[in-house]
This record gives sequence, C-alpha cells and structure tokens, in this order.
Amino acid sequence: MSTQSTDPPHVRLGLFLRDNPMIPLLIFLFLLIAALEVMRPGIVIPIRAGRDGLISTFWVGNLVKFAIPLAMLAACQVLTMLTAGIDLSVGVVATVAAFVCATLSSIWGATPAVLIALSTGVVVGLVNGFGVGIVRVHPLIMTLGTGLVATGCLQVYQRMVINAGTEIPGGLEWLGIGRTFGMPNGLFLFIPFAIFILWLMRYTGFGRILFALGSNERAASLSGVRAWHVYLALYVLSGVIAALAGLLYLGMIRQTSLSLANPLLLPSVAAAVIGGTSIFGGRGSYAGAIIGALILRVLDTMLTLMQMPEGARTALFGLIILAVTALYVRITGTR
Amino acid sequence: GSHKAYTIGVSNTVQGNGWREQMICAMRAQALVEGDVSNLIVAHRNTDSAGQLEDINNLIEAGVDAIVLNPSNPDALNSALESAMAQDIVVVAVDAGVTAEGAYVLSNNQEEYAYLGAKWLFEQLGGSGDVVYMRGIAGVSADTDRDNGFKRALEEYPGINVVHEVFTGWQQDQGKQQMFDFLATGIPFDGVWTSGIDNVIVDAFVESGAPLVPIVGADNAGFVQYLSEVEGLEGAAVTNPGSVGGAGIALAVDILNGEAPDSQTVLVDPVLWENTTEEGQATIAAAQNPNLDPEWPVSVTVPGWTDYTMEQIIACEGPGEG
Amino acid sequence: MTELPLLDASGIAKSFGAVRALTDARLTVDRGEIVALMGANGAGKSTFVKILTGALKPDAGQVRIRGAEARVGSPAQARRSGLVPVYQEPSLIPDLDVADNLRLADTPVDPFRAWVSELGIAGLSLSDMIGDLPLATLRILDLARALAAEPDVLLLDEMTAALPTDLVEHVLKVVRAKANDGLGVIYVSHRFTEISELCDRATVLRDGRSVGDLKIEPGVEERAVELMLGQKLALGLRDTAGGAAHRTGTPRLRVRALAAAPKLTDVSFDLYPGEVLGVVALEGQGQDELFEALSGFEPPSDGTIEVDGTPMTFAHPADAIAAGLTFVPGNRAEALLSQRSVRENIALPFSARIASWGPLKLRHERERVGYAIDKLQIDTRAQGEVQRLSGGNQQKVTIGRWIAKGVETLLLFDPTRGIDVRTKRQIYPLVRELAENGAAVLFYTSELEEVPLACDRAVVIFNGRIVDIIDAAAADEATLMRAAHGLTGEDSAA
Amino acid sequence: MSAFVRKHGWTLGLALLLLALTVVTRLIQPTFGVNGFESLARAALPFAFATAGMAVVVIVGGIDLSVASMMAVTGVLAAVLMERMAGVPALVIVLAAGLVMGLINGALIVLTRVPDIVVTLAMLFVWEGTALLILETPGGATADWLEASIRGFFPVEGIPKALLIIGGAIGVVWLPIRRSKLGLSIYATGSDERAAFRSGVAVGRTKIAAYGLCGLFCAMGGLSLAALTGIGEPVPGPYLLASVAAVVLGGVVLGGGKGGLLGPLIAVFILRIIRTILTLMAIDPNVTTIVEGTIMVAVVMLGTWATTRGARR
Ligand SMILES: Nc1ncnc2c1ncn2[C@@H]1O[C@H](COP(=O)(O)OP(=O)(O)OP(=O)(O)O)[C@@H](O)[C@H]1O
Ligand SMILES: Nc1ncnc2c1ncn2[C@@H]1O[C@H](COP(=O)(O)OP(=O)(O)OP(=O)(O)O)[C@@H](O)[C@H]1O
Ligand SMILES: [Mg+2]
Ligand SMILES: [Mg+2]
Repeated sequence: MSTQSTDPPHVRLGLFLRDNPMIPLLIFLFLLIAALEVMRPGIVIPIRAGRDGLISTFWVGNLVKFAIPLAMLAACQVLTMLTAGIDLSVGVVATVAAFVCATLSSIWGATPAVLIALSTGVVVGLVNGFGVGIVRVHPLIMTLGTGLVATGCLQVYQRMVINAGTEIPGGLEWLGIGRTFGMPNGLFLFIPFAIFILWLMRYTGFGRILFALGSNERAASLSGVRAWHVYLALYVLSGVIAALAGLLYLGMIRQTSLSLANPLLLPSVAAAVIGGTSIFGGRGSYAGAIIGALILRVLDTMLTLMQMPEGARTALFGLIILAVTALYVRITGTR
Repeated sequence: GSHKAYTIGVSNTVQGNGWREQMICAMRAQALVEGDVSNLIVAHRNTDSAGQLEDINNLIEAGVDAIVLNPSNPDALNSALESAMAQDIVVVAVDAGVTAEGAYVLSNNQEEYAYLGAKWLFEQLGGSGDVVYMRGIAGVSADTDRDNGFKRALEEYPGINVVHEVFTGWQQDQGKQQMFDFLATGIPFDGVWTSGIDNVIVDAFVESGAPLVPIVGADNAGFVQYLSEVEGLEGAAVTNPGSVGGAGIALAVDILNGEAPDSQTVLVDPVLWENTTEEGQATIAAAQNPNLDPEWPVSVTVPGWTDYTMEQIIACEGPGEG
Repeated sequence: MTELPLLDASGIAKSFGAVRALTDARLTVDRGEIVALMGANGAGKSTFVKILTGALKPDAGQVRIRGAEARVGSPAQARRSGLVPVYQEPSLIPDLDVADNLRLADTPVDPFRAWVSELGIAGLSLSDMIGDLPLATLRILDLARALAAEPDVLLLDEMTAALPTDLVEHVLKVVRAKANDGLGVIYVSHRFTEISELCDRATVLRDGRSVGDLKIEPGVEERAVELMLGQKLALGLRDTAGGAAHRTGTPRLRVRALAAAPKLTDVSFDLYPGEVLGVVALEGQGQDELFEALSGFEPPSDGTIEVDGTPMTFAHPADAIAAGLTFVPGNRAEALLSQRSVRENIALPFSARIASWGPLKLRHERERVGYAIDKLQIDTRAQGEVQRLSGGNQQKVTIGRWIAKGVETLLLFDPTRGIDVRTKRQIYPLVRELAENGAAVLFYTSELEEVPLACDRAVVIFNGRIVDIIDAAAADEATLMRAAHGLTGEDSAA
Repeated sequence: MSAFVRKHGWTLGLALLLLALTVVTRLIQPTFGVNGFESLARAALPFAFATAGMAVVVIVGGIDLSVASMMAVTGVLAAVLMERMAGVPALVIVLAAGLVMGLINGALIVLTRVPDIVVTLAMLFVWEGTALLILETPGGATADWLEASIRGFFPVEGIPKALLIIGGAIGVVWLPIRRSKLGLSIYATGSDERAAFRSGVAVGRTKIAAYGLCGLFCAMGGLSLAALTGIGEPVPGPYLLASVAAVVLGGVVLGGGKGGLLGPLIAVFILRIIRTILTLMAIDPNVTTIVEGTIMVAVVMLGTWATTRGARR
C-alpha cells in the first residue's frame, strides 16, 4: 500500500522497463547489429565509395528498406490481434495487389492500376470482416480461407495476362528503390503511415474500441459498441494496408510473381509478437512491431552471411527468436 | 482419321511459380493439338510427395489412360506409379526422373543445367576467382541435382572459390535481399551463379551502384531481356524449358498410340545463351519476348516434341474448354 | 497444554510490482472458530486468502498449521494440508460438467450431493455443464465442493456477495454447524449483519497490515469500521430514501407484459424520472431476463417497452443506450476490460458509436473520468490495469463508466456486490442524487436491507411475474423477504 | 437423446456431411469403391495424425505451429534409422523423439512464459533446421514392412489398414488419457487456466504433457509420411494449415476446453474426399483452390451460424 519510492533499484528498473517495453527491444536490436558488425567489420558504416564515387551499398538503408513492407504487414497483425484476431490473408493480398498493379498498368496506366490493386485489398477485407464480424467465424480460419480463395483467383487472373507484359509504375519504383541521403524513399510512405497507425491506436475512438473488443467483447457491446461495424472496418483497413505494402514491395522487387509477398506472412506475425502484441487481444504496440521487423531483418542478414549448413541456419533463426522473446518477457514481466 | 478419346491426368506439386505455370499451359496446349486427347485432368497444387501420391491415386480412380507428372522426388512415388502401371496406365515423368520400373522419363537434365552455367561462369572468370552460389530450396530433389552439377564444375576449376552459398527458396524477394547483404559486407566477389532467381540479382547490383559481375541465370523472360538491355552485364541464361510438360503429353499420346520410343528415358539437354559473343547476342535477341510474364521461360516450345503455337500456349486452354 | 491454533499466519507480505498488497498480515484460527477477515476494498483480504491457500506466493511471512511450519506451494498442496478455500470468483471449469469438476479436485460425490441440497440447491444434475449454471449456483457448488473435501480450515472470500438472501441463510447455517463440529473458518465479507450473526472474532486489515483483533459483540461495528478505515465514520444512521417521487406524466420507462425465456413470464411496471425503483427477487425469478431484455442484450419474446411514451425494440445494447437505457451488470467480469486502464474502462462509452471513432476528446475525457473517480472514490493506485484493482474497486469502475457518461435511465443489477461499507454509503446517496437530477433508476439488489436505503418503491418478482409493489421507504427486511417468497400478505404496504 | 445430439451435434453433422460426400463421389465416379476408399484412407494418414496432435494442444488452450516441422524431423529420422537398424527399435526411437520434441515445446512454453504461438513459431524453424541437419536431401529408406503395413485391408476387404491405424493409434493413446485425470486436466486447463490451477490442477505439467502428446502424434505422422513415400523428406509438408483447418472444422474451439478428436478426424476425411471429388470432376486446378477455400469457410460459417442460433434457442 505504498509507493515505489522505497523500492530497491533493481525493482525500479524492472518497473521502468515494464512501462517502457520499447527499451529492451531496442537494446536487443542494437546488440544484434553490434554482433553483425563484429562478424563483418565495416558493414554498418554508412558511406563507402562505390563505382563512380557514388554512395554505395548502404546496409542500414537496405535494412530499413526491407523492414518497411514487413512492418506494414505487421501493422495488419497488430491491429487485428488487438481484437484477438489475426489476418493470415495479408501475404496473399499484398501479392495480388502487386500482380494486379503490374499487369494492369501496362494496359490502363498507373493510376487506375494502383486504385484497382488497392481495391482488391478492400474486397478481401470486406469478406474477412463479414465472416469475422457478422457470421462470427474465427479470424484464423476466415482469413486463411479468403487467402486460399484469393490465391485461386490470382491464378485464374494470371492466365488472362500471360502475354500482357508488366510495367511497374514510376512512382512505386521511386518509393521502392530510390534513396534520399542513403535512406530508402519508402520512408516517405512509411513514416506517415506509422504515425497514422500509432495515432489510430492511441488517440482515436476506433483504436480504443479495438483494445476494448480484444479485452472483453461483451463489455464493449454493453457499452454500446456494435462489434460487427468494428470488425468490418478493421479487416478492410487491414486489407488496404496489405495491398499498400504489396504495391511498395512491387516497387522494391520490381518483379511480379504469384507468390511475391507470401513469405512475409509468418514474419509479419513474428514481428508483431516479438514487439509485445498479445495474440489473445487487448494488448499491443505498433512501435514494438516496427522494432520486431527490424530485428527479424538483422537476423536474416546475420544468417545469410554466416557460413554454415542451411539446417543449422534455420534452427539458429528459430532459437534466436525464442531467446529474444523469452528474455523480453523475463525483463518486462509481461506476456 | 479415327480419333481416340484419351483421358490424361497431370500431377504437379508446385503452384504459383512462372516455370510451373508455363509447364501446365504447355501441357494443356499440347493436349489440345493432339487430336486424341479428349480430357485432361490436372492436379496442380502446393504439396509434398505424400500429397502427390494422393493426387496420383485420385487420378487412377478417375480412370485416366496416362499420367504425366512432374515428380517431387524420384523415389517417393513408386507405390502409386507402380499401381498405375499395373492397371496399364502410361506413366511419363517430366522435368525430373522417377525410379519406378516401366515409367517413361522426359526430363530436363538438371545436373547438366547447373554444370553448363557454372562452367561458363568459371571460364569467364579465367578459372580463378570468388563466386556467389545462390541455390533453390534446401532438401528438394531438383536443388540437389543442380548442386551435383555445380560441384562437378567446381572440381574442374580448382581456382574457383565459393565465398557465399545461400538458399533463395526460389523467392525473388529473398534473393534480392541476400544479394544486397552480400554487397554490403564489402567482401569482393567476381561472379554469381543463380538457380533461376536471376533478374532481381541484376537489379540489386544496379540499385546499389555496385560494379556488375558475370551472372548466370535461367532463360526466364525477364533475365533474357536484361542480358540484352542492361549495360555492362555479362551473363548467360541456361535453358530450362517449362514447355517440357507439353513434350510429356506428346510422349504419352505416342505411347498410348503404340509408338513408344526405344528408350524409357529422354533427357532434354539444356542450352546456354551468353551475351559476350556476337552469335550469343543474336540468339538472345531472337529469343526475347518482353511481353511474356517475366517469370516464364522464353523457350515456350521444345522443338521436335511440341506442336502448339505461341498463341495456344498463352491461351492456356486444354481440350474440352473454351 | 494449550491447544495450538489450527492455522497461524504472521508477517505475510506481498507486492504486485509497485503495489504493496500486504505488508504485515497476521491471523490465527482455532478449532471451531469462525474468524471474520475485515477490511475496506483493496485492504488485501483476497490476497491474504490466496496466499494462505497457495494460489499466490508470499514475498515474506510464515504459515503454521497446528504449530508446524507449512509451505503451501499450490492450491492442491493447501488442500492436502486441510486448507480449502472458496475464492471470490468461481473456480469451477466452465467447459466441464459437475461430475468432472469433482473428479478434477478429487472430491467425493456423495458428500458433495448432500452438501448441495443442504445448501438449498435442488434439481442439480451431475451432468450439467458449469458454463450453463447461474453465478449463485456456482458459488454454492464451490462451497459444497470445499465442504466435501473435509477441510480443517475453510476460507470463504465474499462467499455470499453474489447470493440472494435465501441462499445466504443456508450458507450461514451450514457454516455455523460445521464450526460447531470443530472446523476453523476464515470468513471474508463486507456485510456486518452476517459477521455479527456468524463470527466469533474479527481480524481487521488496513492497507495490507493487520491492525487489530475484535471480539464480536453488540456495538462492535463502530469499532471495526474505525479500524478498517483508520477514522471514525458515523454508522447506523439509516438515512432512508427520500419521500414519494413525483410519479406523474409520462413514465420514462413503461414495461407491459414483458416475457423472456426461460424465467420471465409477465412483468409490467412504470418507472418515472426521478424515481429509484427497486427490484426484489430471490435467485432466478426472472430478474436476469428482465435486465437483459431492457438492456438490449436478449430480445424479449413478448410484451412492450416504451421509453418516454415511444415504443421501442432493442436489437443490441447500442439501441438501448441510444434510448437512454444503460445497464450495469452484476458480474463485473462482463463489464470490465480487465487488461486496460481504469481511464479507458470508464471512457469506453464515449467511443462506442461510429461517429465517435475519430480523434479522442482527451480533455473532456479526463474531466469526466476524474469526476467519476472522485464521485466513487475509486482507489487508483493500480489503475494501469483494471484487473489489478481489488474486487470492490473493480465494481466501482463498472458504475463509474455511466456516472461519467451521464445517464437518463440506469439499470443497476446488484451494484454493491463486494463493496465495502464506506463505499456502499457513498453509492446510495449517489443513486438518489442521480434520481433527483432527473434520472430514472431500476435497482436490483440481492441485499434486501439496501432496498429502503436507496429505493422509492420496489417491485417484487416471483416466478417470472410481479407479485407485489411495495413502498420501499417503509418496508423492513421481513416484509420484503415474505414478499420475495411469494407470500404476499396484507401487512405489505400498499 | 436430445442432450446427446446437443453435445455431439457438430460431430454428427460432420459425419452426415462425410456420408453425403461419399455418395456424391459414387455418383460422379461409379467405379469408386473399396480401393478408392483405401487410397483415401492412406492419403488421410499424415493429416489425421497432424490434426490429432494439433487438436490436443488446441484443447489445452494452446496452438502448435511446429507440427509439420516435427513430422519432417521424425519422417527423416525414420528413413535414416531404418536404413541402418532393425525396424522395431527404429520405430520406438522415432516415437520417443516425437514425444521429446513435443515435451521440449511444452517445457519452453511453461518455463519461458512466452505465448504458445511464439514459442512454436520459433520451434517451427528449429525443427525444420533439425530435419535438414539429419538429412540434407531427400533420401534414406524405410523398412518394407512399414510400407506394407499401411497398404491394403485388414481383417476383411473394405476396412483399410490405414483407417485401422488411425483409429487404433489415436484410440490407444488418446482414449485412456482422455478418461484419466490427465485428460480432465487438459480440458480444465484449456477451459479456464486460473480456475484449473485453483482446483488443484498442475497447470504447467498438464500443458507440457499435452504438447508431448502432440509431438507423439506428429511422430506417427512422420512415420506415415515415411511409410507412404518410402523415403525421408526434410522439407515440411502442408500439414500446419491443414491441421488447423481440420481442427476448427472438427468443432474444437480455438482457445481451448471444448471439442474432441473424433470431429477433427472426420473433418480430415471430409477435406480429403473433397480433394478427390474435385480431381474426379476434372475441375480446373486454379478453380480448385478457390473451391477448397470457399468450402472451408462456408462450412465453418454454417456451423458458427447454426451453433449461435442454437445457443439463442
Ligand atoms: N495481480 C495484481 N496486480 C497488481 N495489484 C494487485 C493484484 N492483485 C491485487 N492487487 C492490489 O492489491 C491490493 C489488495 O487487493 P485485494 O484484492 O487483496 O483486496 P481486498 O481486500 O480483497 O479488496 P476487496 O474488498 O475489494 O475485494 C489492491 O490494491 C489491489 O489493487
Ligand atoms: N494464479 C494466478 N495467476 C495469475 N494471476 C492471478 C492469479 N491469482 C490471482 N491473480 C490476479 O490477481 C488479481 C486479483 O485477484 P482476484 O481478481 O482473483 O481477486 P480480487 O479481485 O481481490 O477478488 P475480490 O476482491 O472480489 O475478493 C487479478 O488480477 C487476478 O488476475
Ligand atoms: Mg477481495
Ligand atoms: Mg479483492
């Protein structure tokens, strides 16, 4: 029944870390980067002369660049996990959006292509929201199912455009591969996006309702929340974010593929949970997910550069993820 | 004449990659132009060997006359294939081989594929230098076959040293990221061998402003286009036609019509197109098809085997459709 | 030789992060003794009970059982040492049936059955799913399971808080009888009547510290409250509810022939602005269905609801809220966002409608939330997560939400469940104040003594229909009790 | 009667659906008979075991994303061991390895207090890597009797051995457990962990046991992969998502405490027979993906709709 003032320092440190869970995550991130620098001296150095004296391979820039689409998809997971949901269709939606955009822009031009691509996200989101919010199907199954259906549709669509050629809208290419002061132009999209998501979660009624639904749906509806409105809006938002991430990815990879962004699905879930979002709903942090995405990317680099059998590499990846989250849980006392 | 009405079953275990999609389209187009095929049943999804066994058994249940499959593994499917052959169903494996007794194999020679490209690369480097070796998926037969070919070439060139070996998972984004990482370490290398994730590797060099090194890839439309368009790129595309699937259908129909070849195994040997010589450049210019889906191999036909036209394979329609 | 106490705990301390729930708690129980554990909301009673029964690990302290130091590592271990608790929340497994729940805790079936009927629950089948049973029944089952385990010491944490009066009687009777057979009992409650009726002795906790032992004797309430609160509080003045409200004009709420499966068959009443209408009913007479229908949770099967003269149908609580009807459920687990802060919990209704999904009005929110916290004196030390508040303070949050929002018609279902005496004394005037400012309040309580304190009139529901309407200010407990049992006599006020 | 229907309504509905689909199969392909059924049962083997394992951990309130990877490990282990030693000891080692992997998953979840989904996501990679370390490339060989043991019928024509193995293995392992205190504890923990703890359940040990059981079933799944293909493949197959789908379709509620193993097993057969029907009907494979996804969602939607209606009376 008293205050912290008398607590010993280690208790106070624990409390501080618990209230600022970002700090241990950031520390992990920097430790990993330091380990990488030890492994490959010089890799973190920002500017190195390349051919024609240009700013050369700036690893930190690459790190950020590849973390952006992952962090965007992680936003879908964080938002849906707040309501104890999950969105397993994001990888497919991103892939569909990218594919549709690349094939349509050679036919109809960039703007309609981008709009149609984003609307695929809306459509999948509507279906997800309908299933989760109105029919009350478990989100895991619902989004898994829509992901499958969307894959099928993409394959049918692909048949129609085998010979249409592809074109990547200039704006997306600029975002995807362009750099400003060595940092990727994707940040021009991502920084406003991240601010929007952080703002949405903390300072809007919608954000509050997401937390509320995940903590106790009955309590929320007793307070007058119509859950299905929220789910519909949420999954549409998630679909649009996924489509947007897909477009950015298209600009980065500059190659269409029927499975372009699919491999980002599991990492997007991992980034969200490493960042301290609870799959049981009611607790989540987007800032954490962003750092989670960066951590995953650094790990990718480390393992790519290590010379060891592929099996050991894969296993090590899993072990490090586990160690990071376990330590994080131990330090912050949350789960 | 008197047209037969064969039903042919197709089994494939990788979905959503351009090469395999082309293979399926080639099968459909060839079945369409073969007058004797009335129905093509395609089981085409992402699965493992056990799933392929299931598909083959389902095809047997459906009463097909022949099964053309791209096997996920040479040894794993024998039980189903043997029971198919016991019911007089013709079995043709395309792209990779199977060990089942009595099955026909019409395969791209994967070991040769890797050997050819690697040898060109090592030759290009003058027999000594550091190379990056970008493989496919660990633990998959095709990757193992190619690895054998690559190792064989490596043995012949003791001056060549592999500085990075990595699995791209045959994913564009992964390959590109990995190349960025290699470039960022600052450890120099002189050439890159890829297992078909190729044009994004070129992109990675160009985007990071690193000097290009010789790159070996496959005959995917995107990469072939780069070979003639990207300034300063020295490279070679090794053919690995997905249209081998169409050839498989043709072979199956021949066998059903009693015109079985002498040998059970036909290897389609790859060809290498490089852009460092003039003839090479001419070949590449002729092969180019910038409108084609960039993941599709540009060699859409297998001369001597397939009979369909470019339009037909792109329409991707089989018998009983459209 | 003097007999060693059955249970002797001393120096118990426990912190949850920054919150010191217990600093120095001590307590002894002898054979055959019933010891009340008293304290205001958040004093640490439940934490103490959990530590004694192995559900929580203490930071410091000693527990002796019959003089021997005992390490109670888990509830299972406590059970083996003869310490058997009934916690505040039901500790039965919702997805298992009764029989499996017994098997899980190695409880013999026959004694259990005997206790269940002894405690006044009839018609229980062992194959009933726990999740389908009402809260009051669960409390009884929990107790019956504890009794069937043949404990040496029984620890009851607000066992009666969610029980209707008739079941409380049964419980008190059984506990008394067991104590006479030599059982030691630790009894946590906020109800003085029960404590003075049942207990031999009381230990008072204040701010996590044992501050005194009292012998239960007439007039002890005064002293107990002083110890609990660390200050004097005038108790005993039964400032009953204000006079007759102005029941004229259009009623705020007009209910006619309302029926809802399974229990509610035919209920009609009018509720006027400025009025607090009590609802008196024993367990399961249809009051749950009545409140669910009025709050839009489950549509009624028959009958009409008019609000300010306009007929309404509620398909969702949002409809009811739009019509000005707000509902505070009795079970706080239904109403709270347990992992969210006090502030977010109270501010929840502000963001409910789509129109308010935009930016939060933070200043307005802070003001309203602050107002509600002050009004209800919510202990906000552990405000980061509502689940870290004590049970009573959690209960206050559920009401505070609507105090902050402002209400026209408030449907209160047993709002004082588990609330300490001081807070109760704050809640009655609060309800009256709301009414005086024009709100209409429907007030169900399981504690009949509250009816005259808060209500103007009371409707008595028995067997799904209204059997009597009583002028509450004049009604004593006996009258209400008789009515609640369906014995409408001439002496009930007209 | 009605209580029985209420409690097992979902499973009964699934059984009826399976029956209807079998009839449909016969209508499409009149020659579809016992042999078709036998190969269907064989194809269902790995799915059935993955699903059984997943069901147990979902009932205890968790989820195991590493099932397919554990199957890959045990599959290659079987193929490697059987090349070198007698079949039966190899079998025992494989089953034990599965059990141990599951116990490791469970112990990590309990000890680190990291949520199940995160631990098993990490272990998905660890076990996948382990499989590659055991066998770099597809290979090894299984004993002939293993292949023979899942092929054909026993004791009479019409009862596929594979079906007996599924029923037998799961029955022998699960039924006694389900009836025991451990089974109750599994359900109790999944239903309400705190209440279970307070009822005296050793929650941590129960979870570990459930994960161990899942590992054991995965070992059986790995063995069936080895038996089906005759070799070991170090790359995980599509069993993770399929098992989650079957578990949910089978009436086990994600979140724990509800459902059994029979429903999910019937669901496995439903999903397999749908695949067969689509092949027999020669549906365009791209459309097949759409159809499979739609059916999965539609069935669960229908079920959710029916149960919420039922609950509202
Ligand atoms: N898990 C927890 N985390 C943080 N604080 C807690 C937790 N559990 C209890 N507390 C705090 O410990 C203190 C004592 O709580 P406890 O539940 O023991 O009170 P109580 O005496 O039972 O109150 P009530 O009469 O309201 O039930 C309270 O301040 C409460 O907020
Ligand atoms: N074994 C446990 N594991 C995790 N958290 C626990 C455990 N036991 C209690 N808690 C937490 O302690 C807090 C207070 O406990 P609880 O809600 O059971 O009692 P309470 O609020 O004091 O009850 P009341 O005051 O109504 O008697 C809650 O947040 C609860 O989640
Ligand atoms: Mg308490
Ligand atoms: Mg409490």
